[in-house]
Amino acid sequence: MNIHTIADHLNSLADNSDTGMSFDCQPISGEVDVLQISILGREELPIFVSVTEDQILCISYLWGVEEVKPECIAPMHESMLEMSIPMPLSSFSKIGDKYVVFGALSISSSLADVEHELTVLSNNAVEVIDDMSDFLL
Amino acid sequence: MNIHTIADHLNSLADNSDTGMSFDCQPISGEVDVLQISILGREELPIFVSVTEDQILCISYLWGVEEVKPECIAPMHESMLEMSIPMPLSSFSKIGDKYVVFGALSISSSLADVEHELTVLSNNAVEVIDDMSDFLL
Amino acid sequence: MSIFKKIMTAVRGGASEAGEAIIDANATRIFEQEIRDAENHLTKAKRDLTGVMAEQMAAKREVDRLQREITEHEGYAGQALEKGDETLALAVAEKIAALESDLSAQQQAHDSFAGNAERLKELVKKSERQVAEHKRQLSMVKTTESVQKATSAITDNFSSSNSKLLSAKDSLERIKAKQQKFDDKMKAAEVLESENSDTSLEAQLKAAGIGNQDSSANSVLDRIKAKQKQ
Amino acid sequence: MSIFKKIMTAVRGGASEAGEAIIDANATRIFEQEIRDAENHLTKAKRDLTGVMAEQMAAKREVDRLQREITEHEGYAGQALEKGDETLALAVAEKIAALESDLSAQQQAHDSFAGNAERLKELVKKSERQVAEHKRQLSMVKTTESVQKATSAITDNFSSSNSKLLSAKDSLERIKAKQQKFDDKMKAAEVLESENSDTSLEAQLKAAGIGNQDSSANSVLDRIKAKQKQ
Repeated sequence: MNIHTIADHLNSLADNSDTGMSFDCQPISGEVDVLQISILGREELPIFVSVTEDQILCISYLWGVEEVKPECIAPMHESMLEMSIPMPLSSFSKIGDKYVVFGALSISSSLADVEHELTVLSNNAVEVIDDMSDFLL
Repeated sequence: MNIHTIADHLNSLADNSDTGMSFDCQPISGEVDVLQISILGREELPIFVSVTEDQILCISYLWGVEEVKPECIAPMHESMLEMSIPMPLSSFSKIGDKYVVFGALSISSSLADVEHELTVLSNNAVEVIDDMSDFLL
Repeated sequence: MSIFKKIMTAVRGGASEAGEAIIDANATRIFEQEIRDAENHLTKAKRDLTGVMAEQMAAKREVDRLQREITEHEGYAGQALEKGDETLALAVAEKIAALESDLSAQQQAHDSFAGNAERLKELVKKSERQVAEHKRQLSMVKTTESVQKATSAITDNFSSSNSKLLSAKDSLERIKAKQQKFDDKMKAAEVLESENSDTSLEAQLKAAGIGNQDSSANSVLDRIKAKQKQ
Repeated sequence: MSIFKKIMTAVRGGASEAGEAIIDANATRIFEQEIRDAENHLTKAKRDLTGVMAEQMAAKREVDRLQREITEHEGYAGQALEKGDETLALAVAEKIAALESDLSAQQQAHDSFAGNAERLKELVKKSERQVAEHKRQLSMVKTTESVQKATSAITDNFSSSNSKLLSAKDSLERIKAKQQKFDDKMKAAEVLESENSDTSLEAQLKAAGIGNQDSSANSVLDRIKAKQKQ
């Protein structure tokens, strides 16, 4: 499994995805291969996929530290930790000064698993932004 | 997949586990079935497994809020969120007043996947306690 | 309130309210019924889409056939005019006019089916997204409830077993001590093993008749005699 | 410093030090070599264990055989004594003494193999735990490095594309607006569809000769005549 297999699969889905979502994949070059995945109608919240030796990492960036009301950082962190189990297939994390939701799949996952993960991750991201927006400036 | 299948498998492993760990399973009765899994030599840090309609949840309790130095709560939360991606197969969460590391597997996972998850989760838990003990009283 | 916010509120309640449902059992049943309804709706939309696409293809075939027939009859009318047979030409023209009216109707039907198919495709995709979204939300509710019930069972089991709750640091210390003890035991076993190998060698020497013979033929015979006297 | 602490320190460094390795490439190679060594060690320990267990079983068979033979010869010695043939009895007793010496050596060898097998089993398990633990740690290092490099690639790509970074709230607002627009479009298409159905009916009526006939035979004939004059 590498990002090109994933891109080929998602691009070939067209109307045949089981999740009703249309994907558009764009590789980003750099020291590691990253795939930028846009979902039709949600282009503002792309998902970035990278593949390591043992896992497929799918990351959706939520917001930067600077978008959070300073007095809300502590309750937000606590809510993120509390929602970590209920939120399916994804967890919260902080990368540098950005908050993200991410999902990690085994390298041996099927393409259907990857598609399912991306769909749920995107839904999680949209819902998290909607429901945690009280913490944001 | 239910907790009894998991218990039967782990108990039958004896010396034949690929991970060198010996498991002892004990069901806990309640409104939902929970399996308490002890690992030989690590009985103080059992893993609790429960099965929902779509996932297998494996939880290891780390410590209670009352064990954390009050001034360390904020940096601890931040470290947990930061370590969430690097930590393989597990994430941090907070259940009530307890911090945990947990892993969620698809209900269609193999017994070998479950065994691998439990091993990595246990190693994660031991390492987290060791390396985050500066935050603790 | 959204499901996510309800769950945030519920988990914040903590272990003390573990028994409390995030959405009551009745609401869960309604939620599950909604998912089944949406799935039925999806199945129906997919069946409708298949039907409409079949009609669209049939209309397309009819349009093609009418166009071919019109072209053909235009040829006949031209030939009749060339022969100066205006009456025949007019009869053919009447046929063409009827075919053209037919064609226009079929073309409109085709366009209507195509538009309908497009709309149904979007509807199918929207329903698929909704079913996936509802399932995700129901999974959140069920997971949260399961974790709360499991926590409650674990807590009850722990209090009834009267075991002393260790701090994380104490647990780690004990685990490390056990690990050390295990490593020491392994090292001791290794030493013992190498000693055993020596003993084994000694035993082999003895078997080869080298060194002390502790079991002489006479003592064996005495033993057998003593047994017989019993 | 433990791998976990190194990673905690590295991720705290943030995007600004994205290029910096958590453990340098050389250290990673050493780490990977350690895993391969541990795996080789494990394979060797497993092979040794198989060998020792085979020897243990062979020794057990030999112990059993010697015990049977001793019992048998004790019987012969008893019979010789009953017949008053002390010389023969002593010869058999010499044989028994030799067998017993053999048995003692084999029993000691067996116990030694058994102890060794037990120790090797523990060693195999310990090595398996170590390999799993090293792999877990290497996975942490590689994942962290991969995330840092991916973040760096995404950031570079973003700055080079000159796109304006939206806030989460703005992104959500736009997504919701697009959703609304899509829903409106679907509703409009539905309305249009039902209108089209009416048009289609009208077209069908026309085809059946009911209502206005907009294509008369004469105009068709005029069109064909005009074509011929070209």
